[in-house]
Order: sequence, then C-alpha cells, then structure tokens
Amino acid sequence: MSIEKKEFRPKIVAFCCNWCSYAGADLAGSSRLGYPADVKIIRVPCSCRVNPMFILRAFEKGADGVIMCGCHPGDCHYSTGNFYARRRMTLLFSMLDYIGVENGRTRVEWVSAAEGVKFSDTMNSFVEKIYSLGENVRLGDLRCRN
Amino acid sequence: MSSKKKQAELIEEISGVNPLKCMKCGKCSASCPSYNEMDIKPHQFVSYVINEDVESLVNSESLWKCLSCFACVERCPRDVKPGKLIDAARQMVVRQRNNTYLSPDEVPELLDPEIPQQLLVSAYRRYRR
Amino acid sequence: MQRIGVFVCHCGSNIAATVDVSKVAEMALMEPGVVHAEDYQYMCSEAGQAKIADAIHEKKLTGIVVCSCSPRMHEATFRKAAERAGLNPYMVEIANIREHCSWIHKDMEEATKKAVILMRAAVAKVNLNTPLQPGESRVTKRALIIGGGIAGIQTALDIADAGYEVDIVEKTPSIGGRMSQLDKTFPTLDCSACILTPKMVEASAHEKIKIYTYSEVENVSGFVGDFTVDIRKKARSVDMDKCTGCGVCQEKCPSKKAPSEFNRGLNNRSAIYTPFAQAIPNVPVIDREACIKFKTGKCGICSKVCQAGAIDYEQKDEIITEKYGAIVVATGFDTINLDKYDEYAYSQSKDVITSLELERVMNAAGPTHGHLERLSDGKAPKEMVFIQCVGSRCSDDRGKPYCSKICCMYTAKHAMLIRDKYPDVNVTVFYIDVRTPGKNFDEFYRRAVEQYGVNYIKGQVGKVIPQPNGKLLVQGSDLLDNRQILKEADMVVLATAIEPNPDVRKIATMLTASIDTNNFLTEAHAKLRPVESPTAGIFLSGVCQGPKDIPETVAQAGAAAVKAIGLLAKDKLMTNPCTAHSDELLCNGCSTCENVCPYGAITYEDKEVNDHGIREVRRLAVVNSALCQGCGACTVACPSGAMDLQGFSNRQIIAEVDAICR
Amino acid sequence: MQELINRAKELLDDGTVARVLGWRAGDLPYNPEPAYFENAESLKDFVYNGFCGANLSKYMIEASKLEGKTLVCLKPCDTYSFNQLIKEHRVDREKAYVIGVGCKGKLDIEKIRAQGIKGIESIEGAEITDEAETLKIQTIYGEKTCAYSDAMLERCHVCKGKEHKIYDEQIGESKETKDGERFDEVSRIEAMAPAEKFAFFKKELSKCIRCNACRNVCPACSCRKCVFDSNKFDSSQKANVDSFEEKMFHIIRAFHVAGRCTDCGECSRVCPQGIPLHLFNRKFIKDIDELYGEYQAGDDTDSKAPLTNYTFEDAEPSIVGKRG
Repeated sequence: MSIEKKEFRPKIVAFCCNWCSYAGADLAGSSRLGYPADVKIIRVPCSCRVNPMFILRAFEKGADGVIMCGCHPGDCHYSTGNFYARRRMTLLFSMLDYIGVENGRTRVEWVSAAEGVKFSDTMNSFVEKIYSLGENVRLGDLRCRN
Repeated sequence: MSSKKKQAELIEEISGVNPLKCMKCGKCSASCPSYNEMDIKPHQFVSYVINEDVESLVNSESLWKCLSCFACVERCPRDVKPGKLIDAARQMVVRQRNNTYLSPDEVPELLDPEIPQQLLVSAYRRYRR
Repeated sequence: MQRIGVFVCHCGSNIAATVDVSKVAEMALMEPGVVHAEDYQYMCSEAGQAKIADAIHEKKLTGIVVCSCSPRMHEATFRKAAERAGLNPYMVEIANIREHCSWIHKDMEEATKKAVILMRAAVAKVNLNTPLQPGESRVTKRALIIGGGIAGIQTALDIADAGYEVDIVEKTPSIGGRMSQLDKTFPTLDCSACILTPKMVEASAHEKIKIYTYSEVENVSGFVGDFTVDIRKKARSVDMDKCTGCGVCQEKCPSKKAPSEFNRGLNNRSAIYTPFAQAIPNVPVIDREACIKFKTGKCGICSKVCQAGAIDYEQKDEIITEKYGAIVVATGFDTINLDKYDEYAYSQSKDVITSLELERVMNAAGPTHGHLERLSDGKAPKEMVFIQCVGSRCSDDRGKPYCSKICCMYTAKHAMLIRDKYPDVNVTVFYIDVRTPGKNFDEFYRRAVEQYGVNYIKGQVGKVIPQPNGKLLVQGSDLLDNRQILKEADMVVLATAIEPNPDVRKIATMLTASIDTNNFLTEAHAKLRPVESPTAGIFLSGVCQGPKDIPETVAQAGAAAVKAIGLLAKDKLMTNPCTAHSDELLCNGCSTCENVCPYGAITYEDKEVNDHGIREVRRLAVVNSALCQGCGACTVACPSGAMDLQGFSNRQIIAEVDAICR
Repeated sequence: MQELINRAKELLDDGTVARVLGWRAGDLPYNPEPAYFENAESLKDFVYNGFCGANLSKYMIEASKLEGKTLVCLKPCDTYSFNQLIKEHRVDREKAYVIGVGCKGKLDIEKIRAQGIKGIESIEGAEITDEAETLKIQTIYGEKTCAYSDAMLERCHVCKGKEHKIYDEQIGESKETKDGERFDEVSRIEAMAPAEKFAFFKKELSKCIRCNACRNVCPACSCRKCVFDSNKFDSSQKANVDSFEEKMFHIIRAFHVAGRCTDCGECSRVCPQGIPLHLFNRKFIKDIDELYGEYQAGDDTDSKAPLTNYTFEDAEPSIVGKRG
C-alpha cells in the first residue's frame, strides 16, 4: 500500500489486554512483522476493562476505527474477563451498526501472546478496511446543526 | 517478473500449495504407487517449483505417470501435497493446448463400459477445473 | 500540576535507527506538565537510570515517562530506579516505541510521528497518575506439587530440603510417572528404575513431604502466597494405615482382565492392584469398574485373604482443603492417540507398537519379561523398523506442529540396546532429521550407527501393510539414494509424538495459568522466566511447559523449586496496588460489580456516608484489595462510574485516547 | 378509583402504611402528577385515570429511606421496574405496600393532539373504571371524540401483559391492550441501509436538548450521580461540547440500562422533543433475546442479568457484520 502524504491517514486506536494481545503485539514487534503506523495501542489489564465510553470517546475525538484485542475465550488471564467483554462489545457494535455506523470501523480480535503473526495480520487487514471506508464523518456529525 | 517465476507462481496458484512448507521428509515418495515409473520423484516436485524449473516438470514422464491417487496429498504432514503440484502442472499443459476441453454433453458418448471406474474418477479429478 | 520528565531511549540503534529520538524529546517539552526531556543511548543501563535519578532530584519531578521498549520488558526496572530516587514507583509510565514502533516501521518520519503520539499518550496518562502504595499479604509456607512424576518428585525434594512443607498430588495410585515406565535412559543407559526408585523412597520418607496419591485437585481459589486448594482423595477401598503391602489380595483376585495402565495395556492386571512392584505407596487400590464385588456384590475374596483387614469396600472419596503459598504444576505428558494414522497399521497389527510400549517390552517387569518378541505370536523378530516423527512436526490436524524432542535419542537407545542384546536382529530407522543437541548426544547416536550397525535411512515411511504371512511390509523412501524401499519387517516401532497430559487444561483453568494452543503451559517469559507462569505463585516443572528429556526436566524441576522457595521464604508479599476501588459517594450498592468479579473480591457493607451534608447509611461495594487482581471487569459493569481501577483509571485511559486522537 | 382511595384510607388509619404514593390532578385535565399523601384528608386530591402513565417505582428509592411503610400504586408494567429495583438493592421490599392497580392502557396527549384536537378543556372516558371505547373531549371548539386505543401510548400497544409481577394486593381490573409486535419498529430500522439508518437517527437525535428528562424518569437510570454529571470520565457537562454528545449520552445511557431496562417506555413518554428513545433500549433487548436467550428484566428478583453472565459459546462481536 503506498500512500502519499496528503492522502487520508486514519486514526486507529487499538485496546490490547496486557497478558495476551499486548504481548502478541510485542512479539509482532520483535519478529519485525510490520503494520501501518496508523495503529496506536493502549494497554489495558484485560479486555473487560474496555468501557464502551472509551470507544465512543475515541470516535468522538476523531478516530476512524477502534479495535479491541484480548486473550482467546477460555484463556483469559482473569478467567472470565473476555467473556464479559465479548458480550459488551457485541451489543455495542450492534448498536453502532443500528444507528448507521459502518460496522467495519469496530472490531474485536482474540490474539494470544504467541500470535505475533496474527496480530500483525489483524492490524494490516483492519487498517486496510478503514482505508476502504475512508474518513469517519458519520460519527462526528450525527447531530447536524444546520 | 521472469516467465519462469510466473510459471512457478501459476502452479502455486492453481494448486493452492505453499511449497515452502515442505520439510523434506519424503513421505510422499514413500506413499507413491507409481514411484518406480517416475523420472522426477514426488518429493522432488516441490523443489522443482521452488527452483522455478516448471519446464522440466512439464516435460517429465512423471506428469503422465501420476495416478492422481492422492496418497501423497492424504499423508503429507505439512500440507504441501505434491500430488496437487503435479496436477497443477498438468493443468498448465492442458490449458495451453486449445480446444481440448470436452463439454459435459460429449462425455456420455465417449464412455466405454470397459473403462475402470477409478480411471474415470481420476480423469474427472484432473480435468474438473 | 505534575512535573514530568520524559526520557527517550535509543536502545543502541534499535530505536534510534528508525525514530528521531531527539525530535521526540524536543516535542515532549511542548506537552503540558513536561519540565524535562532528554534522550540517551541506553536508558536501562546504570548510567541511564542515574540520569533519571538526577533529573528527579534536580527538576523535582513528580512523574516520569520513559520512551523505550515494552513495559513488559523494563517497566519494573524504571519503577525501581524511580523509587530509589525517592519517587513513588507508580508515577512511571512507559511509551513503547520499540516493539510497537521502531521495530515495525521502516519510514523514519512516520515512525517518529508515531513515537511522538505514543509519548503524548504516556504523558497524558502520567498527568493523572497518583502515587500508589502496595498492600501486604501473608505467605502460607507450604507448596503444592501437582503431579508425582520425576519433575514433581524433584521439585518436592528440593523445596522440602530447604525446610518447607510440600504436598504432592498424584492422580494415579503411585508416584513415579512416565519415568517409572522406562527401561533404560539415554545417553548413559542407566536403568531407569534404579535411579528413580531411590528418589521416590526419599520423597515418601521425607518428613516435610506429604503425598496424596490417587488424588486430584478439585478446586483452587485465592492468590499468590495464599491459595486454598480442595484435593479429592479418591476412594482407594484399601485402608492405607492397615495395609502391609503383602500382595496376597492381588494374587487371589479372580478378576484379572483389566488392561494394565502401567504396561500400556499390553497385558492385564487384577482389579485390586498396585501399578508396579516399586510403587509408592505400596498400597493397592481397587479398580471399582473391574471389581466383581463392586459390579455384582458377590466375591469379597480380597477382604477374606487380607490378614490386616485393610480392605474397605465402603470407603468414600474425601475432600481435603489445604492452604498453600506456591503451586508447582508438573503434570507431564502422554503419547498422542494414533487413531488418525491408519497408514502405519497401529490398530491393525499387534506388532506395530509405540516406543513407550517398546520400553515395557524391553523391561524385565514388562509383559514379555524383557524378552524382545512379537506381541502377536511371541516369535523373536529378525527385522525391526523404527519410524520417526509419527505425529510430530505435522501441520495438519492429525498430529502436533512441534518436535517432540526426545524421540531421536530414545530411538538410538532402543536400536542400540536391541543390537547389543540380539545381534542377529537388523534394525532400520527411517528418519527425517536426526536431532541430537545435548551433551554426549550426537556421540551416542553415532555409536548406534558406527558401533552397532543400525541402518539409518533418510526418508519417511508411507505405509505399513500387514502381510498374510504375519510380516509387515514397510514402504518408505530413501531420499539420499532417491529410491523407494519395500522392506519386510517383523516389528515396527513408532516414535509417537508426545502431548501434555490432557488434564492440564482443566488444571490451568483452575489456576488461571495461561496455556498455549498445544496445551503446553505458557511461561512468564520465554527466555528470562522459563519456569514461572504469568500467574503469580504458579510455577512450571517438566513437560507440562514443553517437550524435554529427563536431565532437562530435573534441571527445570530444581529451578521451579528455587523460584517457589524464593516465594515461600518471604513472610509477606507486596500486593499489586493496581486494584479496583469504589467511590463511596457514587456507589449505588446495586451488586452488578459483585456479579462479574472472578475473585469474589467485592462484598457489600452498610456504611454511614456523609454525602455533602446528608448523613445516611448506604449499601456500598467494598473491594478486598488482597483478593482483587485488577482485571477491571467491575469498572465497566458499574453504571455510575463509582468503581475505578487504580493505575488504569477511566480518566487515564480517556486521556490516552484523547492524546492519540488529537 | 374510589375503592383505591377507601383502601388507602384504611391502611393509613390502621397504621399499616405511613403514606401513600399515587397521583394527584395537575393543572390541566391530562397531566396528573405523582404525589405523596400523608393522611386521609389529603387523599381527596388523589386521582387515577388513563393519563396516570407515570411509573412510580423509582420514587420508592427515596421512599425506602423514610420512616414506615409506603403504599405504592403500581400498574402491571411498573411492577417489572419495581422487581428490578429490588434485585439491585435499590428499594426495600419491607418498606413497600404494593397495590397492583388495574390498567386498561395509558393515554398519550400527543396522540390526541395529533388528531387535530386542540384547546382541550376536559376529557371524559379516561376513568379507569369506564368501559367506554371512546374518549369524549370538550374543547374550546366544541366536543370531539377519539377512540381510546388511538390515543394510547405506543408502549401499551406492545404491552408485556396485564399480570402484576409483585403486589400485596390488587385493586381494579386490567385489560389486554397488546395489538402490535414489540420489535417491529426496531426490525424496520435494522432493515434500512446504513445511510438511511443514519439519517433517521440524525433527524431524531438532532432534536435532543439534553434536558435529562429521560434520565430522570427512568427507573433503571437511578444512579446517585450519573456518569455524565461526575468527573469520572471527563464527561461532566450538561450542555454539549460538540455534536457527539447526544449520541454518546443516549448510547451510553441505553448501554448502562441494557439487561436492566424493563421497557417501561417512560423515556419516550416524557421526552419533550418526542424522540422515540425506547428504540435504543429495545434494540438492546432484541439483541439480548436473540443472542443470549429471551430475557425480561424485572420478571424476577434473582436471575443473572445478561451482561453479568456469559457462555463459552457466545456469539463473537463479528456477528454484527454477518447478520447483514
């Protein structure tokens, strides 16, 4: 993918749980498995720490995509955290889809500490998706003041 | 891109096989029933593709000695499936010869009751794409 | 307002080659709260840490941001450095500009831009950091070892020798594990039992070691230093105190059709049995599935012949609850199921056996009393074929993707022993690669070839076809000679892949220890913390962590013991201060958070509060910070935002989001 | 209504309850308001008619702190909210004397106005005991009529049922008013193209003035302090900082009550701008029913709520894209 400077560069926030996905991202790094610099990672202890407020806040502040990564279901460091996270995100994403936000802008992916390749592949495909969706205008102007 | 590389990539595309996964265990050659008839052995198919020497493969005896029994495909521990590679090489030959496709309507006429079932199945497998 | 210092690490060229580190430092000075910024070659070095300490003193810093490698790598280092300089260690945040930036991006401008943003996010977070004080929790000075094989025994002995109580929980009726089933060990060819039995005896006689055999871990709660474990002692039907181990019951037992687990099902045992002669404890168990008394109510012979009156048909499972400070997992391995490998005719012919079965065949206490013979007709074999990598290094779903590591060596051992004892037997080994790293290992393999004339053929076997004459036709390839080989063999031995004991997944779940896709327990760090689980207080010993041979297992068992001792030697532990806490004025007392807490750390109390002059008694959530592990599930469940997580507070994460999206 | 007043007097007189929580007439014929009655004397102002839509269960949070028992009048749908509040330890069952009052569907003045009926002076037929199928409305322009069911609140057309889920005694008959499907509206929106959905919600949410009426009336939104008023998320402001605020507010509000919302419909009833806010809550209810099994908040006081529960096989979030 070659992007010229003036072209659209998305802002992408990735929430990664400390035990699996953040370590998976570290492994992607130490294995030199590249993905676009548009992705910025925020470390959280567990995917169950990710509040829907954070995701909406990211969109409010201009994010074009938000992705959350956690341990595979059943492998959560805290046993059950990602199960709750899975339900929360499913409902939140469904709601965003319901109000007309492209569901490609949100994603949940389970990445273990050993899956550096998966982390990098996931980020590459997510970024590609965001490029194809273009700049996120919808979430910013749901209320139109004309 | 060189034409050799293109050919090798075409083989990989048709077969859906990544030859780099091969660990050179030789189980394919150990499984092959027509091993002795072949000039290029099943485990060598992989290195021919990796070395981009598809031409030798296409001109080999092996191409037509393979029974498409798929024993090598079944048993390959690394999912490399040499049988699919040779199948793909045959496809390349067949595709180059124009007008050699049969339409499905023509098939029943050509059917000889003496033809072994296995040959028919194998023929369909070869030419299904 | 915080006074923040930003320290940008070059990490040699690891970061500096792709990120303009001085630019990052320069940009940092424009961030709110930042009063100091510098870059340096190696921040983690002593000189680098000294720079941080100096800046803390000179600039009166209240917060630190280190832009460097992953916090998983050096967060602890920098926190300690800050603490030494008098700053609360939790006022340090790391911006990961190596793993998440310089190592994955090539373009300098782009990588620098990203590094600046990551720095900003960390600065935004530190602006909201508050000093945190770790709590204290006590340490129960007793360790639990799950699994009584050589790994478990060695760990137990080492911990017990250091003066701490150790309990071993073993699922089967005796300790000893896989090693007790082996005949000889490579590369010295010692008799396995001869070196294992003394250790088993030592463990059972050790005053600090308590052994629960025929028992399983049922439930685990608590946390590092203070685990509470329920152990199910399965009904043995024999009173351990009364039994003298005379063995008469086993002789007289009329039910002798149960396959012997110890001999891998190659022969049968009685319904009341001790698995093997040197079993510890030397007390039999009744296999209730096979026992005639339990099946029909009639029999009771064992009870009649037992002079000691030890047989107790009424015995029930017993649950023992015990507290432990540390838990070592040593659950070991088994060979994989070969049902999916039809081509090797394992299920069709009795003369195709696994290597572990061959160990039993070669062993004097085994089904053939140590004579090498075909299990189908008892004839002595003349041609033996060994097939390597059966189920190992497989990327399909039939086998395992990893190398089982021990097979090359034990096959060389088997081949050598057979050629030594039966020089007229021809031995052929089909291999893909011969992997013999290790002290005296390659020499050992070369001896098999050079001294004992074992025929090694590079190539895999395609199929094994049982012949009408009872022989086995082996069709393999010889890749070096480029020919296909057809060989008639009398016996075929499969070097079957090993896999972690299937029970380990259940145990890992109870312990909240992480486990990989192959069911191997994950270590805290692949290189630097190989015997610890990421879950504090859980240690790994033996094959449950990855394939290894006996010397490696014993070495790891010792290492796990030292780590456990290091924990048990402490009287108190500092607890992670990044725990949840509830704002009394905002809490609704609705119990939602309690419902999602995996640790039972949240309880409710009726407490008087003073809410802006209104004094009233309210039902409030209270977090037990010793139990809380800081996952944050409660913080999202809480609708009012009363519940928050220290170190990862709502406002901190939002500040990071804002900084990234700015 | 008289039976209700008589019984309330009895209970006040014999000291069973210290006060009565009901409705009294407002300044207009169609806006009765929730009220406490401390003695028999004051009960003369008590009303209960078709316009008494207000769900009184939320008032029990405060009433639970008062001395003595409070008699509370709950319609069938209100009892779900009351149960949910018991489950969340927000009300004290021991402090409440619940009279399950009959309901034949509640009226929406906006529906009447929408039929062009203006200048209303009085309305006949809204009495709870009245069996009449039509309302007689005296206006300054003369008498108008309107079918009762045409004036009913949307929520009554998809009524959960006439059973009271919790009560100490019941007074008055209830009527089955359900004649629509609860999720029809949600399904209709789900079937729209993204741009259409977006346009729909843009139009609706643009009306929001952040008066917080929806939040204040909602029995599930009973936090002592709302996250949008506290500094816990850097989100405390009543006026909107930017165009995103309403969306954030309404989505988060719906999320916070997801699995707890009984679908009482009060949010939509009180919205001065007429935003169909129940469409957010009902979307979550529909998703929960479809993905995690049918669940009705307030059906009982002890079941596990969908968002504090899980199964290993739960749908992945990617199902949102796959459902189409």
